Amino acid sequence: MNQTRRNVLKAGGGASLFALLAGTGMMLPDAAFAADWNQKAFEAKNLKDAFDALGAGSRLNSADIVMTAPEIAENGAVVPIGAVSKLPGTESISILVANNPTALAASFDIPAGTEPAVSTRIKLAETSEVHVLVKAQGKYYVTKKEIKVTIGGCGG
Amino acid sequence: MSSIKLRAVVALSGLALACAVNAQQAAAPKKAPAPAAKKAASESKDAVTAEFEKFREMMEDASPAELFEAKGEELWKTRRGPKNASLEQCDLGLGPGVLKGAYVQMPRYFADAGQVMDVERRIVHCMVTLQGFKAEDLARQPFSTEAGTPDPVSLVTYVAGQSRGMKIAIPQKHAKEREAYRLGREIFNFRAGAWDFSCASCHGEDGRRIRTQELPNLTSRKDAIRAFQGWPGYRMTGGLMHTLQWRMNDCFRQQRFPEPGYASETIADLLTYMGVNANGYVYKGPGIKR
Amino acid sequence: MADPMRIRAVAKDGAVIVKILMSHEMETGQRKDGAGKAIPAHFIQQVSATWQGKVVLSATWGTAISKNPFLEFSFKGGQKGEKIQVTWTDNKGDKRTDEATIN
Amino acid sequence: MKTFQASIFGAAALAIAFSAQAGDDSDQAVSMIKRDFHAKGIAGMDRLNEDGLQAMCNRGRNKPPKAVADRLQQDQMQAIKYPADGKFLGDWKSGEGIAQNGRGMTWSDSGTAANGGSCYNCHQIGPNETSFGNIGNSLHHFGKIRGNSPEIQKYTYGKIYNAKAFSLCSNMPRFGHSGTLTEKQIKDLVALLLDPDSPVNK
Repeated sequence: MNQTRRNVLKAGGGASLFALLAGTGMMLPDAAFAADWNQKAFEAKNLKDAFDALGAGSRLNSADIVMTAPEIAENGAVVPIGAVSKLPGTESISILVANNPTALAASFDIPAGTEPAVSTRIKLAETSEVHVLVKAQGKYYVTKKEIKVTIGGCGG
Repeated sequence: MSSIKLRAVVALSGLALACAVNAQQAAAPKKAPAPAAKKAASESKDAVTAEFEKFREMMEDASPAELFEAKGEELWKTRRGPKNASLEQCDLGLGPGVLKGAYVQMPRYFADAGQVMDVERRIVHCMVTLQGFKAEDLARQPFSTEAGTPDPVSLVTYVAGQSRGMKIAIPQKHAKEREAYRLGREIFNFRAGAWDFSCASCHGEDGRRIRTQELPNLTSRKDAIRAFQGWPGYRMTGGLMHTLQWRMNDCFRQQRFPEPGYASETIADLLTYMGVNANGYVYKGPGIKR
Repeated sequence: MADPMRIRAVAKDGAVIVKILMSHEMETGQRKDGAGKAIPAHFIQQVSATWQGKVVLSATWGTAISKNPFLEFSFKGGQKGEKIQVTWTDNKGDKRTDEATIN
Repeated sequence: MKTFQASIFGAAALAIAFSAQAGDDSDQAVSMIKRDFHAKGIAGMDRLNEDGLQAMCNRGRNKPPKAVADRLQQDQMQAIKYPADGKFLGDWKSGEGIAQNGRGMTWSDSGTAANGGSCYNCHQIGPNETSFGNIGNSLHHFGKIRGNSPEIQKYTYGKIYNAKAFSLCSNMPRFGHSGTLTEKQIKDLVALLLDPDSPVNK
């Protein structure tokens, strides 16, 4: 990583670089680019409520969404999930976990020019179906996969 | 509970003689026939393990350990401690400030300390001598917890990252280094405690697992690298960065032993034994652990 | 202040692959401490990446993203030497912005 | 260990090296351990004092001379405390819980909760637990294969109580002898392995 830049950050703090960039017009202010945090969706305790809160009350199963995830996760605390949409006009990709205390893990807005593909790492409280929801051309599509979570060795 | 009775129920007469006789007998190893049942149980280096490894590799491509390497680099270069000094004059065996390849050549003997030191023991030594920190303070909470990552952990991770892709070449030139290897082997095989465990109880045979956790046979040339590879490691459980000092400590905990001293000679010797067995393998840098 | 992110941005075949590691607890709010007291939730809620003043990804996250989060995506058009900025904001209002040069 | 060394150095060279050095190194290592370790929680320094059996297995690299081994093994056998009521079969359901539980006897355990047997750490046992170790042999169908005659019950109880009475330098802890498991807990484990109703024998 660039050392000079890090020194700038150390001296000024993260927010000041942000302010600097925003001031020079290189960046738009917060509200203009950060998607709103959908409280209702993120606090939904189950899959159905989460889908509803996302406006995806009705959705179609789609083979054009590819989820890359382990069949069995080595550790539920860090489960790699990749999601790729081949649906034309993909606007957003969301990841939901049926058996987590709150179902919605993440939503990604995909602007034009960005590949409809994201990877991240999520927590699974237990063995669960994981769903990838895609909004494309105003419609919702979904695919799902069960991921098993194993017990750790040695009792911790 | 604190005084669990482990007293021998055995008659001890004749033991001394038996031990003397035994020292020679032990020297002529006979291969015990492998029990059929054990063979059956070890048949599966299975799909589960293959799956784990596939996704582990994916994660190593962008490992959270990198965050700690960056932190360690900053700590290394910053003036800190009562003496307001950086660690840039710390000699890890290849000269003051030389980091490239230092990690894969430790533990080694340091004449200035008169001791064999593993990387963490040496970094603690430098923090004490160069920066003026107190060893007792550093030993008080030496392992990562949710409350934070101790500085030596990030420093070890940084130093380890500077040997990424290099061959392990732990020296055995100095008599003290050879002694450390021999004593380390004894420590590895020392059975005691409530459950009669030694390191070798779990790490002395091929193809063993605890639950689904594979156990490297650290006495074999083939597996020896696994004591070294992936450490220091980002442990997915709890999301904490851990060094080999922690790994040794927690193994002894599970061995049902009392606690080994942090950065002690016992641990340095144990790491010498395991490290030298892994000489010649290529070290891939800080890793990810379950 | 939160520790810096690690951002790798590599131009390849007309697209830029971006890999980001962030230093954050991502505390769920579901856990209890040793004394049985609930540990309050503390997690990143919003992430956005910009290139040439254009948003190339924006995300909202819940508590199920792993500790020390990882994010990978790719966008078209970026060139070697150009910069991208990444910003996260968490539920306590903490914020961090880092910048990386496309390789 | 031995296989490895033998393949590298050859047994003869090893014999000389070992007889000359092993004793001294061993003593030096043990003193160092006793100097460098400290008591923590319920794990006291007394745990580093080898008992006779541990000393024999340590010095003999787990293969002590037969004559001594036989006598030590006999002593271990005689020290097994069998249940006074003569009953060996407890509750297999409780036994499953004990087999699953890997806690107990470490410095991070309080010592107030019942210890577990850690059985699944090393053994395959019930058919519903796929996360099992293989340091020990599979115990699936243990009773189905052996039946549950009084002799088998007594053998099973004794083996859990003190595995070293059957194989001197076995890797298996002496669960009764070390005070890890109570008589009732061992009976429950015997039931897990031998009760015809236990899933182990289905």
